[in-house]
Amino acid sequence: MSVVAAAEPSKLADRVAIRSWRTPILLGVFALVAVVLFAILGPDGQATFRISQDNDAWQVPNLVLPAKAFGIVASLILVALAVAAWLQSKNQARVAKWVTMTFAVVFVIALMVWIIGGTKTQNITLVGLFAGAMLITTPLVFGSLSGVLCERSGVVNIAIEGQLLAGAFTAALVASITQNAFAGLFAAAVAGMLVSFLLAAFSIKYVVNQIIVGVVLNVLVSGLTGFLFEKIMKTKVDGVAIYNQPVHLPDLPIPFLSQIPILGPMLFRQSIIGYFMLVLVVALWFGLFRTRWGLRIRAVGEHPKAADTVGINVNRTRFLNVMAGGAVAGIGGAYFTLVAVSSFSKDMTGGLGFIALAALIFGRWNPIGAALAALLFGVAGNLQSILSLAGTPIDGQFLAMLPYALTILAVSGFVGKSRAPAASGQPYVKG
Amino acid sequence: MSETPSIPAPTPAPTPAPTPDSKDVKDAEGTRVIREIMSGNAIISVLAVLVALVIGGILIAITDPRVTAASGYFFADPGATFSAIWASVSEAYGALWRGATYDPTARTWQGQLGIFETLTFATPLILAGLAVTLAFRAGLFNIGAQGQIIMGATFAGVVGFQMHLPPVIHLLAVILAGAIGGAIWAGIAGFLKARTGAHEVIVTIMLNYIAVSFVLYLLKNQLKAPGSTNPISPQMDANAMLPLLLGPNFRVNAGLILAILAVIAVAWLLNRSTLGFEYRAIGANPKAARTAGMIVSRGYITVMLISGALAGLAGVTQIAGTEKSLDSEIAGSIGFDAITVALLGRSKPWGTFFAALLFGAFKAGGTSMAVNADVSIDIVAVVQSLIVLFIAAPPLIRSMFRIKAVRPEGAKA
Amino acid sequence: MFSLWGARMRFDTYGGILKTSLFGAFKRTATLGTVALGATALLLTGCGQAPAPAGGGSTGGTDAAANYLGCIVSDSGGFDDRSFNQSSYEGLKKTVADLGIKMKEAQSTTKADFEPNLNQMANAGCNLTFTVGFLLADATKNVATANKDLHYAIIDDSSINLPNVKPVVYDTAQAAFMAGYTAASVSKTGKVGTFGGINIPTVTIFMDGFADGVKYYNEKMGKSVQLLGWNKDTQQGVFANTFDIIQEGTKATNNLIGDGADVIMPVAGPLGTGAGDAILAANKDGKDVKLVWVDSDGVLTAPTYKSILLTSVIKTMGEAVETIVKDDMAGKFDPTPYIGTLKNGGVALAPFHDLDSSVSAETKTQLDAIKKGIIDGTITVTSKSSPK
Amino acid sequence: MKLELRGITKSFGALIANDHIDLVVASGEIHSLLGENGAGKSTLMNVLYGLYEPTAGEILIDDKPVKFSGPADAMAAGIGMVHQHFMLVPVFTVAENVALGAESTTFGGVLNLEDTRRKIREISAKFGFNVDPDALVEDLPVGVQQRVEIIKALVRNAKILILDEPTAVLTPQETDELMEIMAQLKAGGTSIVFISHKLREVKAVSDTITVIRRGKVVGSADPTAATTELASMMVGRSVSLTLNKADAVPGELTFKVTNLSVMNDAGHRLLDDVTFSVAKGEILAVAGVQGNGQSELTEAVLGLHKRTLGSITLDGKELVGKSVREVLDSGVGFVPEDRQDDGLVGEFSIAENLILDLYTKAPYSRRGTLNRAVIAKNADAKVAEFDVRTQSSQSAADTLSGGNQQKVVLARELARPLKLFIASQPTRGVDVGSIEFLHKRIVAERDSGTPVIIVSTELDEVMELADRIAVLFAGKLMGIVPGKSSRELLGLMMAGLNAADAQAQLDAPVAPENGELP
Repeated sequence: MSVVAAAEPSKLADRVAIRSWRTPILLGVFALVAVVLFAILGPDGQATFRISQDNDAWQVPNLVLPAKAFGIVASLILVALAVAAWLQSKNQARVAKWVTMTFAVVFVIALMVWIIGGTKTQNITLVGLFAGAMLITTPLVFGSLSGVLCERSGVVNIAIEGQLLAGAFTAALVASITQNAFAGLFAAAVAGMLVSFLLAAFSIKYVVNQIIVGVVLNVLVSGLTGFLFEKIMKTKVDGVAIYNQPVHLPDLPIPFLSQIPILGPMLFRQSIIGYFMLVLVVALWFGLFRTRWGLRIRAVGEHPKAADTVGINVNRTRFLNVMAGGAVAGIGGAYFTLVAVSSFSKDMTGGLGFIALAALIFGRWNPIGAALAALLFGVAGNLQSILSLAGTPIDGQFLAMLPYALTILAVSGFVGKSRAPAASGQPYVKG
Repeated sequence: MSETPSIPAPTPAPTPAPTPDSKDVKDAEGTRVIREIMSGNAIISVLAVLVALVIGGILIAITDPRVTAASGYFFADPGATFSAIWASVSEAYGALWRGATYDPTARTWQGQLGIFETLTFATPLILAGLAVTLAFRAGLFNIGAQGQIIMGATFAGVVGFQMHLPPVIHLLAVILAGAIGGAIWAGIAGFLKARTGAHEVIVTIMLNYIAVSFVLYLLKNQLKAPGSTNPISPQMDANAMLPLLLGPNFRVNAGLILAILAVIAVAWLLNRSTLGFEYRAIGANPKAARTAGMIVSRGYITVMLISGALAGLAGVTQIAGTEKSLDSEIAGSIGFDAITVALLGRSKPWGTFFAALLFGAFKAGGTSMAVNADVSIDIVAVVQSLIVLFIAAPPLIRSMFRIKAVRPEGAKA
Repeated sequence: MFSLWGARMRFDTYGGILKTSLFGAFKRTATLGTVALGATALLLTGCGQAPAPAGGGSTGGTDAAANYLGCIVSDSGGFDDRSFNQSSYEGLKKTVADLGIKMKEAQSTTKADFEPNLNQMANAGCNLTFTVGFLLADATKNVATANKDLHYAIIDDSSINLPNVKPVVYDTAQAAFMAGYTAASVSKTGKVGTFGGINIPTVTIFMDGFADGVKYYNEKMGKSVQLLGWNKDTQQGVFANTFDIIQEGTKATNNLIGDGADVIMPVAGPLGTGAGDAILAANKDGKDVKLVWVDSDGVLTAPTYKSILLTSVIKTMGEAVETIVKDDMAGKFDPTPYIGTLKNGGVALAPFHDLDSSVSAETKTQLDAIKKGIIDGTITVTSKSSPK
Repeated sequence: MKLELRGITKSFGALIANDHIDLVVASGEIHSLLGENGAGKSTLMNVLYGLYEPTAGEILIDDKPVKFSGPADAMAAGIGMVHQHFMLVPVFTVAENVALGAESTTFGGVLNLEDTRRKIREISAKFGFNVDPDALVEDLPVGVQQRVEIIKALVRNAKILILDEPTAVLTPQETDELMEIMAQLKAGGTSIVFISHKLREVKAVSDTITVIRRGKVVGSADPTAATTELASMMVGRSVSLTLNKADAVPGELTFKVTNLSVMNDAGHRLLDDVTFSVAKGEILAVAGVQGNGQSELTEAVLGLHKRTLGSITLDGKELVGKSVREVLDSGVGFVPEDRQDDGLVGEFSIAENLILDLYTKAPYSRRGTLNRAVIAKNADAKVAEFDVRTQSSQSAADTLSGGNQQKVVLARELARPLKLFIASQPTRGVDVGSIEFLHKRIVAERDSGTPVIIVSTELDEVMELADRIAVLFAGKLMGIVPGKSSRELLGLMMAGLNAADAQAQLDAPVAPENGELP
């Protein structure tokens, strides 16, 4: 037998260069846009990025860029990168990752400079942009982490919106009744788990399609919280809605760290929920990719039958993960009423649950990726407000569309490939 | 494990059969869903509605101050609690029923005939429900009826209030424009699904939001009524309106006829036509459909176009039937209700029709309930979503009723 | 809970546990609700403030009043918007308590609800129905045309010309002018801010007036206080694009504070509370930012923020509502539009309450002069959105 | 370790998959479970592995009754299983897959993969597996994946190893290697349950053979028993293992494939420069281990692959670049390899499935409208002609057995006048009775003058049907040999030798292992 070369099929097959021109064309188009907008039509003024706030301990000087000059330089770099991509496509059939990444970063910066150079005041505050974004980012992160937990174990969670809303409502109600913010926080986690319980029960036990259950649960929670809001929360005593006056979780700035420009106000002047978020992102990442717990969850989400054959109870794993996801999203919901604002209002989550879903996909089902995507969406959302403050000629509605449009591009594969856990959305029925 | 998991593999995994269609062929999850949705029976549906109403009734009762007051002295006079519960629930559901059908207490004879309000509400629900149903049968979840209604209404509106055409022609142009508007919006999702494998659920959800922003932008600029600063369009031309069926006293309009025609058309399409055969095959087993020579990607695109056109027609019945002018809330919650309508109708055209009638009745009755029994209309959303949950899980309903049958004594003790 | 699942849940026994847990869950919710409501009921009776329909027996009730039905339909903001829906609603409730009439109410969630809600009111035989907001104009017109024997009053719209509809509008810019002046006078940073819910006339009229007030202060005092968030000339500014999602108000306010504004007027209904929260938080961090409330006197409707409430731009809707009801009951319904102005007291600047000391005597004197000037026309306040 | 099954019964509703099965596996023996597809072998092993709970009966290990409520219990009891479809997570590394479910951890559940890697290396060294613990499973060839499965079992200290149809995906040479491994394991004291329906393998490797038919043990046999005897035990009646077919009368070469290559998106050649032609009235069988380009070949003909180079002509007309519909319309009948995935719409009725690629044609439809009466009539006729066992032609296709489903597909594809007939795995998972029927229909189609291509991984089927045999390896054509070529020759070609080299090696004096197999 030794004569026979035990050749393996995949190694024998020659690789043929299949050139995809999509990336070079895409980059080329954007480079062209850059040349026209940033260089030729670039505004003459300067773009000022304010980094420190006036009462910060360390004052970092403002970053001032001459808009047009910067636009010219940036568009030249972009053109060069597009050419590089074209050459790479021609020679190696694949555009190196650093090219597209650099392109994206340079384009975004140049776009910002161009937009800000074109505004009336020609300056924005970076700390305001990022710190303000946390208001949206925090619940988004919790929502998307809930999604990570569920989808990594194979259950699609469209009900994030409902979990956030249930958390926000319950936190407000319980914190008002008990006059204890932590009781509200705990109750919010429980409320999120209740929604999760329905999701799990119907999709795992009764094998109802997960997307249907999720969609319907959102309607259910919206109706239920709306109804109870009308019936309970509006009850007023001496003009005060006593069931909608939640005690707040205090901000706990960390000494020194909170003074770091931009990062300080963003990350280290938060309530306990904010710190919990930071811990959770890292812990979930570590848990998923470095521990037994995570290995098993990922196995269940990728190939439930394989997990079953090595003695992992697939449906129990899913059940527990969905429940945990509910608790996480519930806490994210509590952020609305215990930190962000002082009372519950109907449908106050306003579709953030769906953006969280988008962040999850954008972040490629990875806790850290999802958190960064949530930050991106949070910043995009705040940018609209910041830019209208700076007097931008760009209509706010277009900025409002940004996260949604980005998400469509992401799921269409224009912004990197994302691969969902293979068994996500598929019920596991033994046998 | 050595690499950081956040960095995806540099090359897409070599899959054995990578063909243009392999992406859309991959998720045949629609298959099982369609089967499970369609395989229930009428009894389950009736019981689901019943159980949902009971749970709704419990919510109404426990949040009624009269009930809570009476329950305070429950042990002294339990009868008071029960009569309070009865009063509370019967008042609410009584108002619901009267509002949806016939209300002898209403002041005018027009007002008494709530049934026509039911039909008015049902009209866009039928069309949007059909949109969801049709896509569903081809294996696609069209969660985007909301956005498609908005775009349909926008297109219809542009023709309806910015163009001035002779009677009949104008209305036909409005209807056509609405269908096109919806079709374009849904077509985007269909196209991306077919070409890139982008999941239509995510895309249509995102398109819903984009549609709202887009329309708000137009309403602040190009489509704003002259002389007004409100984000609301001018009124439609009289020629562009769907005629009222029963005169000016009732809002029920020719949109209902349009909707019924659409039901017949979709029923024919799905059950009798080769195109429908193709859609059903794609929905049930895209790989087999592809092997049998059907072009799955084209199927996805065309079915979304038709589905979007139906949703666009729902937008037409809104703007040219009841609302007259365009604003960003033109779709109300029709697009989302349409999903539950389609599920309740078991993704069959006539099922969708009757489900839409039921939801129209809930809507008409819900208003009456809110006004006359002071029960928030939100309870309707609760009841509707419970109905769908129960219908989607027949074993739950079955086991619930078995429990009751098996242990009546236990319940007493 | 987790350990409980872990210990008990096996695939085969799973269904049973699930079932009991599911219904257990329902039961739990039910008890929770009952407990909460028990508490509610207790508190209610304890304070002697029973809900509206029960108020029929209060003072001044006559047979005529007991048969008179006053109704109100909100726009999609709902009656808890801490803004014009709420003011009108509370006005009607107060009228109910004062006159002993009956009342029905309906909240709309979308535009499609307007006409059905109004139809239900007509069915119920409402003698007078208040419709709140310009969005209800079409619906009000339709229903009023179909029910010529019933009376309607529409708030914040003057487009309807029917014998049974009374438009009620406010030239809010006049009072907002005074607020703008006050804000400019107390600003230490030289920047004041405003933002709106949605770019619509009932919102921007406040912002226009505020802008004029700031400008007037600068001209008069030779200062250059800047207004952030609104450009009267281009009619562009900061908008949250919602009246519902409160945290958008917090966000916008944070951004205004970040840009240095220290007096902020949110014109966004419920989002005002978001603004208040942001200011409270910022002041905790050592800032000194003040809030200008709109529609109602914030010290009364949002007492949480009284420590930062400089003043409020008031539309006295409650009084208008009561007057219209009284007139109607007396058979004196009059469809000519009511325009609330500083002159007739329909709009006003609220007292400074807790922050009275932060407004200088000079400013107070000036404000009196401004009020007179606006009333007699020597000072003009212009807004594209002013009622004509 | 000794394993005993006593009176094991497993029923799914009305269907009894296992009926009072008794089985004893002695310590250190290779015990083969022989049976047709669907005889209940896999169900039995799933019961043994704790995946199913038996309806009745008990399992004894070393004479002590045990009860498994899940695979974890079975593994703890020393039972390991290599499934027919590998139970490996494709995006995991070898180490992660091996660790899964039996993870070594440090403090707080943190994975200690180094420990797993060490164990893998140890076992690899012992059996000469040559498995890289850090390779991604999805990048590994199936043979290596199988070894990963065996490592998985060994890491868990399996004393009884169940191998479920392990040779289905292997070349004859890889099969030999597997048998060596089995012998080594046996020598180390591991008992092995070997499940197969391939008589030769069973005979070659077993100590004991138990034959199962329709869920019941029908007897045991000695490995020395005659092949025909085992076959008739397995099938339940005497079967003729050879098909009586006349010699082919090849006509004109109407179907030509020239320099055909198929690429995937990453640029790998899945089919590499293949050239051959088929004449009217002959059957060309394409042999090869699964995954060597056969699927790509048939799919390329049908027009399912975008990245296709070269030429495919039928009656002189080019097929490359045509749509599936156009290819079908030009007279190609196509039976896909996976009938449930590609051949049928399960929830459609038999009648609808019978027009799945004909629905646009008269008389089934006219101007876009289906003619239901004609469709129903056609269905009844086809059901009768092909002896489809069903209550009604309006029943859903997924209510049919595998054999009857395949009859529906064949009935549909043979309904038209054909210029080319392609059938992939025409009898996979089909009962013996239906196999004979299906084979006869295929030969009949050949005899009517149609060029026929059969793709099969079952060497028996290939040798039975083929007039000529083409062997694919790694996407390349290893050669075309006459239908009566020897098993050994085909085996060598399937392992990657071209026809000439393979023949040369066979003619060489030393050919040790091959000679042992009958």
